[in-house]
Amino acid sequence: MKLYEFQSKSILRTKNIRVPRGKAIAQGDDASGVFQEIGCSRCAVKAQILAGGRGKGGGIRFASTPEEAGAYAAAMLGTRITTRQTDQKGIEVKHVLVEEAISIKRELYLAILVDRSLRSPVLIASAEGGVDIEETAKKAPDKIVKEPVDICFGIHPFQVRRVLTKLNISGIPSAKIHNLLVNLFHVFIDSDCSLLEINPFVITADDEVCALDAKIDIDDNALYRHPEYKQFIHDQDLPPAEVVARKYGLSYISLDGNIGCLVNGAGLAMASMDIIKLHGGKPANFLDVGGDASLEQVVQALKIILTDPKVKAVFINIFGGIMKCDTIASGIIQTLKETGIHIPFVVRLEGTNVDSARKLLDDSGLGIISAKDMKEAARLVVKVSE
Amino acid sequence: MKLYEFQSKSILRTKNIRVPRGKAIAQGDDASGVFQEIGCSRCAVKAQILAGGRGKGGGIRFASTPEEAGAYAAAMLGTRITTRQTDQKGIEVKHVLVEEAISIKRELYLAILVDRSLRSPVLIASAEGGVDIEETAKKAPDKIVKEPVDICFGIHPFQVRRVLTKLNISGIPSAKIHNLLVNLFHVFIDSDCSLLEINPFVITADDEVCALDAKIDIDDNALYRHPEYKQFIHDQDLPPAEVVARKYGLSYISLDGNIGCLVNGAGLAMASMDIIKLHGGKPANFLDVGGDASLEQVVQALKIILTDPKVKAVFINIFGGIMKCDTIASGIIQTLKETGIHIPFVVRLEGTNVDSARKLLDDSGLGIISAKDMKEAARLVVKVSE
Amino acid sequence: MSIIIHENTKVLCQGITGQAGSFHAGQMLEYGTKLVAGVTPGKGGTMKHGVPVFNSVRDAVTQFKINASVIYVPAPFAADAIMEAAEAGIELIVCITEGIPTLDMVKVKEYLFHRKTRLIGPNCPGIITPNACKIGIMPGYIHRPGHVGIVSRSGTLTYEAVWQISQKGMGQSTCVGIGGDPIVGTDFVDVLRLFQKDDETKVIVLIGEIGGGAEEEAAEMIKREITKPVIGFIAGMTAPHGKRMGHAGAIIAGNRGTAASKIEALKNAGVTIVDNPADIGDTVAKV
Amino acid sequence: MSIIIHENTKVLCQGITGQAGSFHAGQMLEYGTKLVAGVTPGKGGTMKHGVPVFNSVRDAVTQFKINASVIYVPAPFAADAIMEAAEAGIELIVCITEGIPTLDMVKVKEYLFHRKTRLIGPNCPGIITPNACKIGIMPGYIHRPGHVGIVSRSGTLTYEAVWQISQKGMGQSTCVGIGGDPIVGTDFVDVLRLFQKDDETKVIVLIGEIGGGAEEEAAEMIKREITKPVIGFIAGMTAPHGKRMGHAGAIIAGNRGTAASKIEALKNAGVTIVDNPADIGDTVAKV
Repeated sequence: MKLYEFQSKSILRTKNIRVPRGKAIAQGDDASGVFQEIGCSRCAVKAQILAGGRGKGGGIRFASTPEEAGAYAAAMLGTRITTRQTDQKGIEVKHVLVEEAISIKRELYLAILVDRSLRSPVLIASAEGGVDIEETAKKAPDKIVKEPVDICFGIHPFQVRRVLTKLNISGIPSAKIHNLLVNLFHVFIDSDCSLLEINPFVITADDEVCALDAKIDIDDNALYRHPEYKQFIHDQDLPPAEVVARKYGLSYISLDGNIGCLVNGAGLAMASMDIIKLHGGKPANFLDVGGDASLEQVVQALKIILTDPKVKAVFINIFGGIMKCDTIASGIIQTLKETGIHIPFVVRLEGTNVDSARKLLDDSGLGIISAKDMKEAARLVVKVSE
Repeated sequence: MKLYEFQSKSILRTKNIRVPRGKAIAQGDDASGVFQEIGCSRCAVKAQILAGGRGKGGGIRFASTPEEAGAYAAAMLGTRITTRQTDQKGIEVKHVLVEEAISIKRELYLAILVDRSLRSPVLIASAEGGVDIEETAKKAPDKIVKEPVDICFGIHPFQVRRVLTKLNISGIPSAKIHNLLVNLFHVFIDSDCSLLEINPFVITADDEVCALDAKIDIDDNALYRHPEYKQFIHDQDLPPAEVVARKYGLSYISLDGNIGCLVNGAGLAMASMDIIKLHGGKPANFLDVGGDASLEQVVQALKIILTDPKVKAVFINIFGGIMKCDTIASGIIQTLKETGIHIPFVVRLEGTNVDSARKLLDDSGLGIISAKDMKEAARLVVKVSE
Repeated sequence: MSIIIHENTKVLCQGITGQAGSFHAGQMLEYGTKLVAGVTPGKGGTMKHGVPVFNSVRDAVTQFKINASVIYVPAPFAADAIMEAAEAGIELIVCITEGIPTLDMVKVKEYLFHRKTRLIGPNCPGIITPNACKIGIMPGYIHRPGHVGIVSRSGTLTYEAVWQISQKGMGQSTCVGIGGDPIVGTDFVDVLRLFQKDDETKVIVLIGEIGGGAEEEAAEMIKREITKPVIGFIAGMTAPHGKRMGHAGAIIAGNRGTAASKIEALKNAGVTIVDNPADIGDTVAKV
Repeated sequence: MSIIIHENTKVLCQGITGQAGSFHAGQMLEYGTKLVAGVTPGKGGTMKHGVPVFNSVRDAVTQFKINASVIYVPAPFAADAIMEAAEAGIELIVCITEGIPTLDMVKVKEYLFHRKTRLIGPNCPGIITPNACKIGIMPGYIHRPGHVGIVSRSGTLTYEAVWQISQKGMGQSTCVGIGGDPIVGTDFVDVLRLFQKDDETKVIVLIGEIGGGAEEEAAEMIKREITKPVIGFIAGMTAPHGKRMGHAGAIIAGNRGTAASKIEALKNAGVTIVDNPADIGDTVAKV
């Protein structure tokens, strides 16, 4: 789960990591009041969207008066911002963060995430913070510091010294950065982050260290042990279909094509999309019902697919292990009966309880097309979708 | 540093471990007021001394009225309690803990300490709590559960299940004990305990779990990172000589004999006491000036020894490594000149800067006896002490 | 011969009384797996499918010689179950459970680091040596004994490959589903090395997918060490970009992680790449 | 021959610019130890005793081949210094620092567990192979090359033993001060095993003290593995009982920890026990 900047910063605050004083507001809230509350001469007004690059998209403005703050916030809220990380429609701004503007001496980059190869959290830092960090990583990889973080003992002081040396930081801020790194790792572990990125993280004019921006992803698999993030889940700005999918534990991503896909297992789901494309079709979605879907999950998954007006045919590709094929068959039959929707269904079943499943489909009289293998299924579904 | 029960319990409270409601009072405080404040029908009045076995020594009484609580507290404060763990003089009671009396369903024993052999913290638990735990350990060792605790990840749930099974605990209290064990380990680590003992730890009549007594030792070497325990250090009820010794980083223990000992290194200090006894003498103290004593430390160490009226002769046994022999020599000369005390000094020096040290002593004209080796030194000092 | 498991492998099932555990314990027994005991805390002393259930792994290993444990316990308890099995000295742990938090797996890997236990999974279908031992959730009937070693990050896609191979009249030496999570106990490289040494395995099929760098690492290792023919398929060639892990993710990934980079690396290592997932069986048949 | 260190051991000194570090670095150089570099964070680029100082161990090892590091940094920073040296791949670490918190050492042991680094100490005098290499704080002049291997938990008491042996005209193969803390990197058993294998070592002297069970463990191992004569001394026969670690301490200690239990265990293992600490040299001479 990706968190908004203001949510990420609220987590940082709980671990004594300094962030600019500020407050997030929504439509109808008083931005100029927040400006006055903060009580400084200049504020940043920042659109809260779950995509990078908003600065260039007009999503960050600086206000010197309460009125200005109010005007900028009003102009942002409810509009859509397009950046290089969004699609062309952009993302609607539902929250705006109003916070003190900080006098910056240096901008740096800091992140912690799990490195799959090292099987360990890793700290990434660079003396060159800001939007062009990926460029830096490509052109001058030696300017990027990577330190694996000991899952048992955290960041060792000798590692912190190494990072500070490479970032060329000494004097007053170094002890503060030391503490910051230790605290960041605590946030990472305690909040089950999959990503914690501070970009930029700044040394202020008065030698304080401050997280000017913050991006946290929480490991979805760990949400069960974080009831404190329930509110954040509620704030997620997901398309309605994905909200339903999430509710029923389905992995669903909407795409541009016209063939609805329901597959068990992410690998087979991707392979199913690949084979549809190889046969000249276009998938309307990625949908993995998971390893052990219940009848209800299958029905809900099919309903999500059928709700998409682009869908002209449905491709069901199941190779059952834990998943029982007869559950899929029952789900198909129940959904078609309930919704009364009649578009072509091409079904390919194999694995646990496949015989009873095939019988169910054949006996249903719903005209469901059974394919004997994946290639045939792909060929058939592309044909009926045209 | 051993903590009093009330201090230990205050630490447990910070980690959400339940202890009886109560308050420690000193001479002049109002025990009956505390009884009323707690607001229950029966209170325990417990003498706070750093020695076990106080129950049998009259150090725990139960009061049913504020007046009774006041009377018991008044009777304890300022008196000396003798137990099997104290010497005959006993220990003066300077604090009394007044706390709610708890209805007990079961008494258990729990402790965490570092097991040298395993090089790991270890959890010890027994279904038979109370004063006779050491007897249980000897007679029925299978009733004692030992689980090494992972320094990285704490007590694993599978270990907790194992402990609960062995203690024959199930139902409501088991989840609570699970939390308790996790929290106890956090106390142990976060407070740098060398011992954390809860005896008894009880399951109450209403299936709560509660630490009825608590004994914490803090690793002295780790006190530097616990400014929060400064108050506890101040409360330590040490003999004046030990207070001075601690202040100057000396390891000093007063004994019954008449030969004052100043040695560098704990091993050599013990060996020096052994050899004095082998030659028929009796050491007045154990004193290790440490590996790298300064002139001031040496002078203070000698003053502590000379302050002891039993001391009839002083045995100085130094084999210098980091410790420089000339520092010892200068310390002896300075102390003798400052105090003007003239009892026989038998000095045996070897190691770093030994030649200049011997010259200093010889030139001092203070009649200091130099011995060529440890055996001669022991023989001489026993002789002059008689 | 086969790798990792064989017909005398004695198996324990952790979570045997749960819904999935119970179902698949039954399936494994039916397949002929020597499943000798189960564990469910609090259910010790009962029986399931004629197999005794214990409260803890340690209780089970004191009663039975056990070589492997298969784990079906729910995600919040799975890391603990793995560590419990490792602590009890079990040499092979197959963790089927999906949805284990990544940091739990970081801890598990650290815990296993200086132990001799091999972990397969989590979030994997398990491991099977056809007609000898099945530890996991794969449908048994699709497998045939033979000479193709299969290693895969995917679950159902592996069944697909197995099925195609069996349909062509060939069979498998051992099939290992290493699991699709960011952190897994046994990776491609480990399994490839075992297949290389295994006389029974004549051809190796590697099934990867987009994300991470496991396939690229495998490619480097294949180039250096593997002399047997390897056939590869990478799922996700047409997939949209997955969720971006900020700049940091891009920095860590470098040039790895896409289907193109994986296919290039594998081709470069001499692996025969299958483009159409329906052609895996055909391609193996042609070797 | 000798154990652990020899005349070509290249040594790094962590904390070389501190008071103790600087003094003993000078002493080691004077003794002939091949001290090639020092480390003090923030002092990189300077020189001490003609030896270059680096900001970090990693910086030092990229410039010099280093076999061992001796640590003189203050207690609050010592555990980190040990781990820094281990991370840089140094094979032998000798930690002189006393007063390191016990839990820091528990962490250090865990950190070193799956690394090939050997730690000696902390709170120890170090290790010396006379006339070849001295790593530590022992006064060099008391040692003579010879055939007595000494291993000891004590500092100054070791010098005493060395001195007595040298005064008798004998010498030492290697002397190892394992340190007096509850948790040490290398214990009696490790060193005894090395002495047993070392041709140069003909007699072993073991110096223990009350507390803990290291001497009892050594006794068990001597009985099984050591064929060379061992002379033992245990300090603290007349010492009053130390601080009681509650009931738990007694439960963990069991019947171990007293001078009597240690002496009995060692005698039982065939060790010649010296009663008077002044008689160590005489007893060795009689073997």
